[in-house]
Amino acid sequence: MAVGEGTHRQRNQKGKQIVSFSKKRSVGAAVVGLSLIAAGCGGGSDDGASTEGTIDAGVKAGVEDALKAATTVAGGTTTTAPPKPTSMAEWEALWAKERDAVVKKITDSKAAKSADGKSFTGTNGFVVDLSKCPVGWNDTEGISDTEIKIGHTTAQSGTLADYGNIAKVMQLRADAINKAGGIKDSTGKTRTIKYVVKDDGYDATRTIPLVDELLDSEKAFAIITLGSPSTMKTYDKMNQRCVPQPFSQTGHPAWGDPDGHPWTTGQQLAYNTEAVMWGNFIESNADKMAPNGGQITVCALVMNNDFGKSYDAGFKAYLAQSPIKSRINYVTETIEPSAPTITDPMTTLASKNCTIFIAMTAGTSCTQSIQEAANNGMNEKVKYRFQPSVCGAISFVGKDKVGNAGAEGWYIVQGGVKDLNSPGFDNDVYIKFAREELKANGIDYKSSGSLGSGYYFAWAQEQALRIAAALPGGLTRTNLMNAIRNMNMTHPYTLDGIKFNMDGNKDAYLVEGGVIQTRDAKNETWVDAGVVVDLSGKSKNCKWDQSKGLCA
Amino acid sequence: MSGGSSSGGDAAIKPMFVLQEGTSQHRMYQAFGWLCLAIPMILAPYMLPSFRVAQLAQCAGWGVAILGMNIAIGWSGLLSLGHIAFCGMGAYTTTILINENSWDFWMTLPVAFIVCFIAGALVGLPALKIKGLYLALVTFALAYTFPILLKIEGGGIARRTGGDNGRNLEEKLVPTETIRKILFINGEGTDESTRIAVYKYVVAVLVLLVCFLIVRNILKSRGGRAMIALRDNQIGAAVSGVPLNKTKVLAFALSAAIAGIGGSLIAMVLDSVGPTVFDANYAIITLMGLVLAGVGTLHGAWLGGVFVVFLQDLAPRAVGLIPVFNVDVVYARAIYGLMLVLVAFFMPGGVVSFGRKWRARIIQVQPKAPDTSHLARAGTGQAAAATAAV
Amino acid sequence: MSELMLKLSGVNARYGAIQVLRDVNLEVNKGEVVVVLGANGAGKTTTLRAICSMVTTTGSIQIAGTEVVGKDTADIVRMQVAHVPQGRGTFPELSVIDNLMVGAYTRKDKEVQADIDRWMDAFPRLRERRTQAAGSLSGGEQQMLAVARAMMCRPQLLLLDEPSLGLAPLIIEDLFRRFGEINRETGTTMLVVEQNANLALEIANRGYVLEAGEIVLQGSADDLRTNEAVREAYLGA
Amino acid sequence: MTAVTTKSRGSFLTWLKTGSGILTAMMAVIVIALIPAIIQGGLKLFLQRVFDSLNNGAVYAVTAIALVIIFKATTLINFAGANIAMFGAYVCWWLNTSYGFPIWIAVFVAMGTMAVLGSLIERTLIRPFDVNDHLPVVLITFGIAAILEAFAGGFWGLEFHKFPSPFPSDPKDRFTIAGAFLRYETIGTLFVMGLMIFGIYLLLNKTKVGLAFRAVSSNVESARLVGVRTGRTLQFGWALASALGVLGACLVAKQTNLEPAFMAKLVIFAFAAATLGGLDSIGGSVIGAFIVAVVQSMLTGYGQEIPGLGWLKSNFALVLAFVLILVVLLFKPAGLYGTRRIERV
Repeated sequence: MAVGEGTHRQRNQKGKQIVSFSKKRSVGAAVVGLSLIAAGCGGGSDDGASTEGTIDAGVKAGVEDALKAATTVAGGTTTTAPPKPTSMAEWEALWAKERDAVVKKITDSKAAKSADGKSFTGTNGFVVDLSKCPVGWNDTEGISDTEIKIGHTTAQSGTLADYGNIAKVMQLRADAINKAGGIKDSTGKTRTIKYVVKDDGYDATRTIPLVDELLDSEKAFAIITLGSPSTMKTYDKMNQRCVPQPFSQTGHPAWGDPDGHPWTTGQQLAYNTEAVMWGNFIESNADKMAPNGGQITVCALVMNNDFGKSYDAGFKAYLAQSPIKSRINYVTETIEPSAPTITDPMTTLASKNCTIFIAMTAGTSCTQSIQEAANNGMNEKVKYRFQPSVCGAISFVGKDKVGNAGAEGWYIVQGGVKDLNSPGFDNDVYIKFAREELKANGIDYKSSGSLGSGYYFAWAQEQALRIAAALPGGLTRTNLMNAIRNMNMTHPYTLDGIKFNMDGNKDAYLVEGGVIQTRDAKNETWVDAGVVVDLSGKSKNCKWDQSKGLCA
Repeated sequence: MSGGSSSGGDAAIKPMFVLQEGTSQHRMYQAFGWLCLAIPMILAPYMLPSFRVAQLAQCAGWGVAILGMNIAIGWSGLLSLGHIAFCGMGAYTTTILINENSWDFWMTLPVAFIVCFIAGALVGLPALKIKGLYLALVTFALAYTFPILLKIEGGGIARRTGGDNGRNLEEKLVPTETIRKILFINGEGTDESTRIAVYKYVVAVLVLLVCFLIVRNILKSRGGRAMIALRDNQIGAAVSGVPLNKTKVLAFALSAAIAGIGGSLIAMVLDSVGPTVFDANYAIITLMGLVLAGVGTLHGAWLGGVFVVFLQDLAPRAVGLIPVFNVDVVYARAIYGLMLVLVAFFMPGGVVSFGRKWRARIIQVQPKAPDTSHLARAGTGQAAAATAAV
Repeated sequence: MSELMLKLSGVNARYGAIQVLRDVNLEVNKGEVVVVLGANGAGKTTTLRAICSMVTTTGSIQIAGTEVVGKDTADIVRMQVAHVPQGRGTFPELSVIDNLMVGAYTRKDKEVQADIDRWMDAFPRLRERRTQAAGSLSGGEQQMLAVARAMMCRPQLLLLDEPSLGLAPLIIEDLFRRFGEINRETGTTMLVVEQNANLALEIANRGYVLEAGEIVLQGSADDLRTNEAVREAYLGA
Repeated sequence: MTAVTTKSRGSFLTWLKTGSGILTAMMAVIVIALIPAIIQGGLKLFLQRVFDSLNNGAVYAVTAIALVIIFKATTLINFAGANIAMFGAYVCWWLNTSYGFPIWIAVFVAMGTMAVLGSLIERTLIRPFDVNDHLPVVLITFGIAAILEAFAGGFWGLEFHKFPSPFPSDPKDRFTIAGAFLRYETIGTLFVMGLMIFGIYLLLNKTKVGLAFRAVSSNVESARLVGVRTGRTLQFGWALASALGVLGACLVAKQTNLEPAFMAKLVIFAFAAATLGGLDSIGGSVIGAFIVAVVQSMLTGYGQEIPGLGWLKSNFALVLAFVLILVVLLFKPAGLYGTRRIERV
């Protein structure tokens, strides 16, 4: 009877094929889009301001800066689509090239530990004070001459045990990498990857001792955690112990804090960034939604957990600085993650004459909100209905879920990620490769939405290790973090046009882009409704303040 | 171990030794029992890896919580499934006082005790009217409700509690130089995390010991006897002058307060609190810990916490050891469930009374005065006792 | 000597660790009314419970020549043994009619309805309250219901446990008169456990005295009535 | 259904203290408090909320009935009931999607399967224990719940599935009454609930096994003494409750989606309903279910319109149900229509 655990499904980010759009349109839209999104982003990471109903001066300044920046840069950034690899070999070649570029960038910046070993100066402001690390701390702990030991706490039991499939895929990828020769080090060694996976049942109480075990007994080189609560409750310790916590499997904005938590990074589109995209969409389409400066009612179904609240706060912050905020009327209804049905709140929202409906929910509620909207007449009355990125996967809107009819016409911000299960990606090289690899290992790729997430995380892990190993000094903890914080690559699992990059302390988020799409029921796919927006480097770093529940 | 417990009058089996209560042999035997408990407890932090020490500290925290639950469930016959909420209140009291008011951990304990005592009394008042399994269901609903209440936006509640993510303790419990010397944790080769783990363990076990002694003395007192009388025979107790309502409310409040102390310890050990630590899931897990260890036994507290922490920790590992096929870890929960069923079958009354039964075959202590075997009797056997009255 | 209905020989019974009956020997002939006297806690109730296999028992208990120790209660009841337990043992949530229906649970014949009518004739109060829940009946009415319910299985052997408990004297007298009638009319063998020795001995043929789980005395009703010890202990003389 | 109600004679105040009195008073208070919001919201919204309450109420009721049946038989709360029902729903879904069984056939087969499992559980895991010693049995039911959850996840995966509705469930399958939608599914669920109650009534009152069941739930000792095989009767109770639980789960799974925890999420509302109505009263628990549903729909729906209560959103549904139970139990410790027998626990 494990109830009460929040039904986060935040890692199930999957996208759909983007239909390529006309260059002309994209440029124009990108100008508007980027500027406003960038503006909102400042707000997004400072949601306290909105809750008090005032606009923070800093946010305002950020808006103006971003507007200026956008007009000059936008034209150049969004139009150059790189040539798409047509085979895995081409992909590999591309990645090798990109890795070399990262290695060169880092080497050129002369990133290195200080002579006394008390600090590490990375690239673009990334500095780690090693003197605060525990006595006896070792930059190469967890790696032997032949093996890299990486700890991983995940949910393999309990209600959210499906997430355990991520670890399964990561193991499978590691086996393949090891078989193909492992990770080659600049010092000449060749090492295999070894994951030590521990089950925490998505229960942070259990994560804490498991992380201790991985730190103290397993002496893992790095430790990956899953879920916001588990990561939040261990990231202080991981940073005090100076052990990498790379690619945390959660979308909380707090993982973008290279000053306070240099050893922790996320990999997903932060929830509040997505909220900014909704806000931007509303602003750009305001006159279509409510002609002649009419009022716009935005109705949101907010899940009462970290995930839903991040969306809610991010969106409120965006509205607070929006130039059309006087026209927007924001109505919310809150549900518990453990609510069995959502008929009542949906009836309440349906009675509010909504112009736009946004489901800030995850898990079963994705399907339920689609179903209820179809049942209670919202589908006919509300033209703009949004699902959050985490609900985009076919496991939520596919044929065997709510059927095509139900999801037709819904909008979504695709969190920049492809969908392993979607027939829309049948011709994608990497998706094909992933499906075949799963099949060769006796796994049905349709059996779980988390399998795709596994590829998403495993790829990043592999590349980061390869870059770090190629750096002067070979694979070390500091090199790994510096490698991640300077990654600039083409992720085969993100949508075309979404960058996968960080830049020292300047840009602390790997994925900051997405695209607004609508559901095409006939072809069982999501199609473009906006443009691919990439906000790379636009999100402010986030020093999370627990006592306020927002970025400081 | 504290003696005075002849187990259930299993007259058929002759014990190998018979001790008279109060004799020097008996005292030696008691001392031996305590040593058997103390030696591993003292050695454990120095022998085990630090994450295990941290787990043991967590065990002690849950042990205190279970000791508190036992006052209500085991000794007062108030079947509460909602004590996890009081644990949570204690934990959050400690966390908020430390984070927002920069209090010392030790100073937060009395406050947690008082807060939970008052909360327990408030919940205990309706419990006067609500009985039996109704009480169980209402308190279970409390366990479901508590995490929702933590997330209320109004009144700054969600801000103070950290909402869904919970909060990390800002001031952590770090041993002073003197304490380091006393505990021998300043040696070469031990790192700071190990030292802190050992210190936390010592703190948690000390608090557990103090709570254990408090509860033991309460049980021996007039009030404690009134409580037990109430459990065994309400009408009989009322007739012999036990103030029914007062005793019930006090018992419930006290049990809540001790559970709250347990919560404070858990917050201290984990360095964090969150709604998922104090939810219905843990209400069930702690109840399992209590029943597995032994309802209505004082010594259940040492063991109950161990079950709470290690059952969950070991079940998934056990699945990995199954040699056949490649059993999915999903089945860890099945092993967990199976163990519950097995223990209910083969160790009725919990591990403590199971141990007593075996001990009775070797050693029996003959009570000197009218005995206190009701303290030792495991399980809620009152109903069976009632039918046995011819 | 007439046919033996019930024979207990060397019966021991225990509740967990507590031994309640020690080597009890007791006989009831067919058609007889036998009373068991004894103080509180002497083991009277346990004797009846042992017969119905409701308590751990060793020794031998024969009902109409069949050994029943170790048998299931339900099977013993199917040998047409009815037991009116202490405190009536009605089904408080069930209506009077349903209580009577349950009484006939083991029967498969078609005369159940006729029997219900018969016992409602015998106890007219029950007819008045036929649709009421048994729990709402007065103590006397409930005892009548309990007896009627027991008779519904057409017992050869009726075990009555303290039928007078908690009833007003007038009602008790009436009740015992009924027992006598039932015994005469239907020939039902009865084993009555009773503290009210006066009344019990009036309808009984024979009696036993139980003390601390052991039979200490037995004899005909008249013998017991005149026995000095019995008079002192149970007849209040 | 079997609640002992003494005819209330005399004043209004005496009536007010009965279950129905408290119920009426409670509903009156709620309605009066909400009148301004209801008027403001209009008839259409009000009707829609009524229909929502009917839908939720029926769902809670069918789940609560399964609980009550086991409680009546054994005075035990079956914490595994939710997961037995969940497992049955999986069996039904599996038969329907993988083997093409028509949905209703699949439902009946699943009910039968789980009835067998339920009676096996009773025979092997529950019967060896003393009924009066609650804790070990509570523990065992928790254990069974965990095992079933693990196996459901192991067999059918942890991702949720769409459950085939046993009723016409297209968005257009609804009546429109004054602008509000009454879905065929709601009517179907209510109808099945009615059938279920009627069926249970017939089974308990018109059959021998029903008589035995009522006898056992009223007085186990006496039931044995009239020759009822109590063990088999309890087994029957478990089988019946398991089958009904599966039926309930199959009715609701369309709305909740199928996942290993879906019934565990729902069962707390069923607990609330049963506690409110009286754990040993089937009729009471059905009424309790509708009260919980009405409170949920109306109080959270209209409550937030009342000035100052803007925070009273739908996440408070469970909290409100909890407060409601507390209030009711303070006046009626055995629930609105329960009997006080339970206090002997």
